[in-house]
Amino acid sequence: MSQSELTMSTGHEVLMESSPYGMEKKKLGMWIFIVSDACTFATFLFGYGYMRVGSQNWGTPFEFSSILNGIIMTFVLLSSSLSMLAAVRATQAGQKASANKWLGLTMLLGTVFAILHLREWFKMIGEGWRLFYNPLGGAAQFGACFFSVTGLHLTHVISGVIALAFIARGYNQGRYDSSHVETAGLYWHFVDLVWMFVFPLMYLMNAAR
Amino acid sequence: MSSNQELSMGSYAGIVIGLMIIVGIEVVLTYQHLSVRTLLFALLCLASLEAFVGVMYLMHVKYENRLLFWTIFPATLFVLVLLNYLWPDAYRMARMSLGR
Amino acid sequence: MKVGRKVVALTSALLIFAFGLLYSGRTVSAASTGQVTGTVKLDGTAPHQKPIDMGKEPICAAVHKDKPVTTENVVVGANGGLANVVVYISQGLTGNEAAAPSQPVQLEQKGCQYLPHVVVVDAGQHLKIVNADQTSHNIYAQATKNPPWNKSQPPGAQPLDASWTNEEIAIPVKCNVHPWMHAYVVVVKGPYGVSDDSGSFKLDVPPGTYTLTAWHETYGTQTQNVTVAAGKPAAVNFTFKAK
Amino acid sequence: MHDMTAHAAAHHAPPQGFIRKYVFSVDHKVIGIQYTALGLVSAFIGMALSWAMRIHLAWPTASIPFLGTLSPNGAPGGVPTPEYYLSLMTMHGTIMAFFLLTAAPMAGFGNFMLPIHVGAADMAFPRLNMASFWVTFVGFVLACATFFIPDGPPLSGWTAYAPLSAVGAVAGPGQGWGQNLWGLSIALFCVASLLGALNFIVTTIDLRTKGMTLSRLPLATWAWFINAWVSLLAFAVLLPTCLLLVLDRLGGTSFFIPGGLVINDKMLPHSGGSPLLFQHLFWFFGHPEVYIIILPAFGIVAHVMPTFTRKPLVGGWKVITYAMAAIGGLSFVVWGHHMFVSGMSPYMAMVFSVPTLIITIPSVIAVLVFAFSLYGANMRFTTPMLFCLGFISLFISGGIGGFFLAQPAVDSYLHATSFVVGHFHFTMGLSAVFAAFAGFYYWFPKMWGRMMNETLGKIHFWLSFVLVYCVFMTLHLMGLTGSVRRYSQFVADFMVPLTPTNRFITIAALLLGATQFIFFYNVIWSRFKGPKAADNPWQATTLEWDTTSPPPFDNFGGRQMTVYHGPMEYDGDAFVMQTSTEKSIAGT
Amino acid sequence: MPGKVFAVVVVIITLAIGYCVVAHVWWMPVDISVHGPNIDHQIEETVFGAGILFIAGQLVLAAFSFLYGDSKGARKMKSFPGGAKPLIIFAFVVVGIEILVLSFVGSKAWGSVYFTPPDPNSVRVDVQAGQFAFYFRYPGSDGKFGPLHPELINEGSQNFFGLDTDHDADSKDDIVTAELAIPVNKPVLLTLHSKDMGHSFDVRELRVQQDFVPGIVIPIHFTATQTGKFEIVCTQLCGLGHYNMKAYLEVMSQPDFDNWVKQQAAMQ
Repeated sequence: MSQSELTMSTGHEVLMESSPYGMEKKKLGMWIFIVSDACTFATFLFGYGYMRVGSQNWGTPFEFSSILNGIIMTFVLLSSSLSMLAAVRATQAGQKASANKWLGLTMLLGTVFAILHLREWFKMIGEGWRLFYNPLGGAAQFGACFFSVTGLHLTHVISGVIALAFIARGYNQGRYDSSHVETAGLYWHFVDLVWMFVFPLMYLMNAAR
Repeated sequence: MSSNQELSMGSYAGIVIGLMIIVGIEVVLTYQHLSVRTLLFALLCLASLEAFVGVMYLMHVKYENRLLFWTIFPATLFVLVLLNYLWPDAYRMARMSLGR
Repeated sequence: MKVGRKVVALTSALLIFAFGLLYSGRTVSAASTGQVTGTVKLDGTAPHQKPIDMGKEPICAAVHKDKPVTTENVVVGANGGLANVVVYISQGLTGNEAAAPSQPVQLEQKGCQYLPHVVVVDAGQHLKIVNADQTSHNIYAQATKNPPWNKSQPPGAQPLDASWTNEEIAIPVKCNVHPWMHAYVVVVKGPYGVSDDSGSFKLDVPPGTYTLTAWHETYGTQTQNVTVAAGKPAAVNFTFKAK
Repeated sequence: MHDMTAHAAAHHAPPQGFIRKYVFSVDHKVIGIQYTALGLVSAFIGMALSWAMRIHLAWPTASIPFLGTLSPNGAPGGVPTPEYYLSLMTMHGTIMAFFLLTAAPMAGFGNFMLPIHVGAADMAFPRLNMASFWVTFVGFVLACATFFIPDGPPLSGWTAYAPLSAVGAVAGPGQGWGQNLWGLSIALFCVASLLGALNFIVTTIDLRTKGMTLSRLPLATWAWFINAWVSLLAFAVLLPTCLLLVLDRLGGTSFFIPGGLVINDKMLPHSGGSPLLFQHLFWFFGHPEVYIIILPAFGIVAHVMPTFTRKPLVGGWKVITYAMAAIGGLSFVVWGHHMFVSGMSPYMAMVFSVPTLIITIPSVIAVLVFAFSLYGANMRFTTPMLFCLGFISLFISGGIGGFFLAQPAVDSYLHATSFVVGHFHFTMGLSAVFAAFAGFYYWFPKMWGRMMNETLGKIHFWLSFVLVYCVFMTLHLMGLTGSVRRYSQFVADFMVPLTPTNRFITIAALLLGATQFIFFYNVIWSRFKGPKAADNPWQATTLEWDTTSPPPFDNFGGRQMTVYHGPMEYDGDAFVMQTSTEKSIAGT
Repeated sequence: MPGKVFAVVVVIITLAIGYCVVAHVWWMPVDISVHGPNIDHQIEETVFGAGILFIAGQLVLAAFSFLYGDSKGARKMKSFPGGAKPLIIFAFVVVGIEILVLSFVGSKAWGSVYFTPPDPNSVRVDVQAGQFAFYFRYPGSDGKFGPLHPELINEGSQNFFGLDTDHDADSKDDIVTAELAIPVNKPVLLTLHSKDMGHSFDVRELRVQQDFVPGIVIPIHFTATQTGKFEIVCTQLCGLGHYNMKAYLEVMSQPDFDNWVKQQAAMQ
């Protein structure tokens, strides 16, 4: 219920100070959420670093196959960012059909990422990895750090896909416009950029070299 | 609306491919038998570069109002820098532990 | 409709009869009690029991100033008799033993020590815990087969009450505030006997053949079979090897 | 600039039906009242807990009425056991610090007043605002539920230090499901505060009406804005800490539990964690938290005082706002002073001691601005004004303790003594609560449309002010003997002679608690029978006094609010409303 | 009228507090350690400095409240001469100086405890804090501490440290006591480790307070200058028995200490 709705109910223009950021309040809200979520991820990663420094036998358990899987997931997520950009461009240009196409592709790529990720999780769980058990004899903390950091990121990806679904449905029904899609795009790019830190710190640092 | 038409889709694709290339470099670096410390430093620098490019271009901060840049970056970096106060105690934990 | 009513009357009569039998059955066999007596010996020298330093709690240290207190893991009487051994029936219970005594067993905390060191209760029987010291104790019964039980008892508080339902041969009890305070609560079903300083114990058991098990906190358990005839006490002796 | 095209969303029509109007309402005023009510309920629960604690400390064998029935195994026969005393202390700290001191002044008054102060119809995201209240409410219910579960409430203090809080039920009574619920409750509170802070920031930036430039923002709004940034970054760190704690307890991980711990002769299946990580992450949030509690108090006093001194604050809006911003910024750099003696490396102690001393400078500037704004004033001694004066005196007394505890050498003696208890009760407990009282008495006419009774208010002030010094200054100075905090009984030889002092504190604390019922009665009576309040009972200048009390659904009845002046246009009995086009008389 | 009453009340309260502090109604116990005087000096200096700021602040508040009460006549407002600038200067200058002095002098006191290396031939005692009791371990005649095996800890048989006297040669002569005895005027080095929770080692008279952090060993060193029996209390919340977690520190002359150790060794 932004100011502009007020105009409709009271019939005359409500004059407001211009926002120093010069952007939709939805986008400003999303940016401030991104700042706080970045700090939350940072705390998880600092905890992981603290555990790793403090432990004697951390071990580097990831074979090249998991690293390859990680690379594919990263490329999937990056391309989903690209398709998200295209979707935003399409909604701003008002092309409903291509917007739906691109939004569908973004959601698909997001789901592929989630599936690849869960497949790897279950492979590791199959190998005996638990939240606090390291089948290779290394520090048992590895499972805790790995599953908690990637789990938080996976939750963000899945909730991102669900949010995109709602935004797409609302957009098709005309309730949402390009600013809503752009805000969802911001969230999606943020989730992608967090993966830019999670992938090297969690996968590459633990690659068996 | 904020003028985000500066970059064509083609250049966005170029940026995303650039990010993919950086990820490739990271992977190559991983298998270069560097010491853990230098590898970590390299990976963090590359990841920060990716994040910076991602925020500035993919998320339009470059074309938004200057104030947005000067709000989000100082706030986040403020917390990131201050969290580094943890490291002396992490090493203390490793050095003085009872070996368990 | 008439058949239904007849059936109801028949079953209720049967029920009353069965209940009556069950109830009377219990008291029928109380009269002819057999007895098992015996002694528990320790073969070898008892391990050195360390003296307890109660420096942390001056109230209790003052109580034991003249006679220093040692740990009670192995208590050996004058003639080598092993104390604190619980002898109970592990097999052969026929269910018509004497009913569990109703009045509660007392576990007293005096001079920052549990008296007695090993206390035996029947399943379902109540244990009365008294704090006779001027300092707070917390009674932590680390039961595994029963729910664990951890309560504090400030000085002068009214006695606490505890009871355990299923049999557990040794529930270690400790006080967190005074780490040297240790005791065992042994929850058994049926008759039991605890060996005193001289190592002798006594069980009241109806006639029949049973397997007796003797449990000690440090030396574990031993079993022996025994047949008890009415009116003639059967003698059973146990010997534990001192490692 | 804005995309002013008509939106298809349902327009801002006032809701019908009781549920929509009062329970699940998206109106910031209703949500503000809900938060304030939650704060009042937490205040009385916290006070009852502190009563039980104080009575137990003074007369350890006394049977406390109702406590025996409330929790038969925690306090058999009304006499709390040592672990139950620690649970009372833990829940007193948690409920007071989170659900009263963080929620009421910031989210309670802030939600009600911020949109009106900036001239908006509602918060930027009304549904998000409603969601953040109900998440806080669920957190509050979880926290109170810990009293009624078999495991009993947690006993590891509101700080919940690591192995005691992370190891699980084996750590002793209260550490079973009580601690899990505590962790979830605080995690939910973090989520709610993050959403609330986000709402405050966007509303203050984006929804200011015409003419309401940043320099004309009322000072309470400035405080809530700065506070929103501080809580945004601080709660963002407490949320993962709570998640890791719950993961440690339920997931079997050991982020905070090192290896080799033995409890009841059994080794724990944990290894690799560090309690210092928990302390760092908790206090990284912990110290900004105490400034999250005191900044709204600064804002409320800076907003209320000019109305009754009839002159602007010395230095205008700039000095106090920069001081608050400096405090907000520095609050992130000082958390180590909580850990001087708790195992942190001693070199870090110096690194944290200097900024802790430096943060006293903006605090002193703020106090000086408040004190010297009284110079040459023509003070009207209404209840809000008295509470503001009380705030200044209490904050000076509280701030002095900071000089001691900021130095590692002195802290090595005074750490974890009742000196610290006195210090944080003065700053967090009393100054914040006196400012909240000032805000409550000041905005009651606007929130409920009725005037509160002045004589009852004054009695409440004078009794509270004197008793507060009796209770907490005695506790503060008693700490110099080294009497340790968080003890459920005084058995140590050097603390037994302090029993008469403790009895004095308890009696004063009971009287102090009783005086709060005068306030409670005043609130209930005035709410229904108080005299009708005019639109501007205090002749104040800010926007909330420019509309009816209580304000209509869209705050200004559709009028276009245009602001021409700053918030402090006072000169004796003359004053200029922010929206009036007259010439400014105080040059702000 | 209320302004004058408020001023009087504040003045009375300030004087009462000033009296309580100056007359040492509640004050630190006499110090018995070498580094203690530094800390006492630091506390007294802070009391003096902060006390002046406290009294000045309260009296200024009382004065303004007394002078500028609600006079019915519409008096002309006076604003503070010079606006906020002098206040800011005062804050930066006065509080700034106080900060420099306190942090500079303070660092010397702090350094004397934590940055000066322990005396090599000081009496070494290993201190273990566990749920609700301190236990102390002396190296015994061989001067070496045996290794610790937490899995062997068995309170029932008084094996509090988890010593394996059968296999470890060094553990055979280690002496475990519930009381900390140290010789007077000799440097003592304690190594603090915790068995289960976070605890704290606090002796008021020694002006020493250091937490036990489970997982790491923290060394602290001091020298006692007076004989007597002092109380060691735990100041870090560690569970239900926290209020009763104490032990006694006995400072003895060297001969007394030697035969105390012999006597404890006999009781092992």
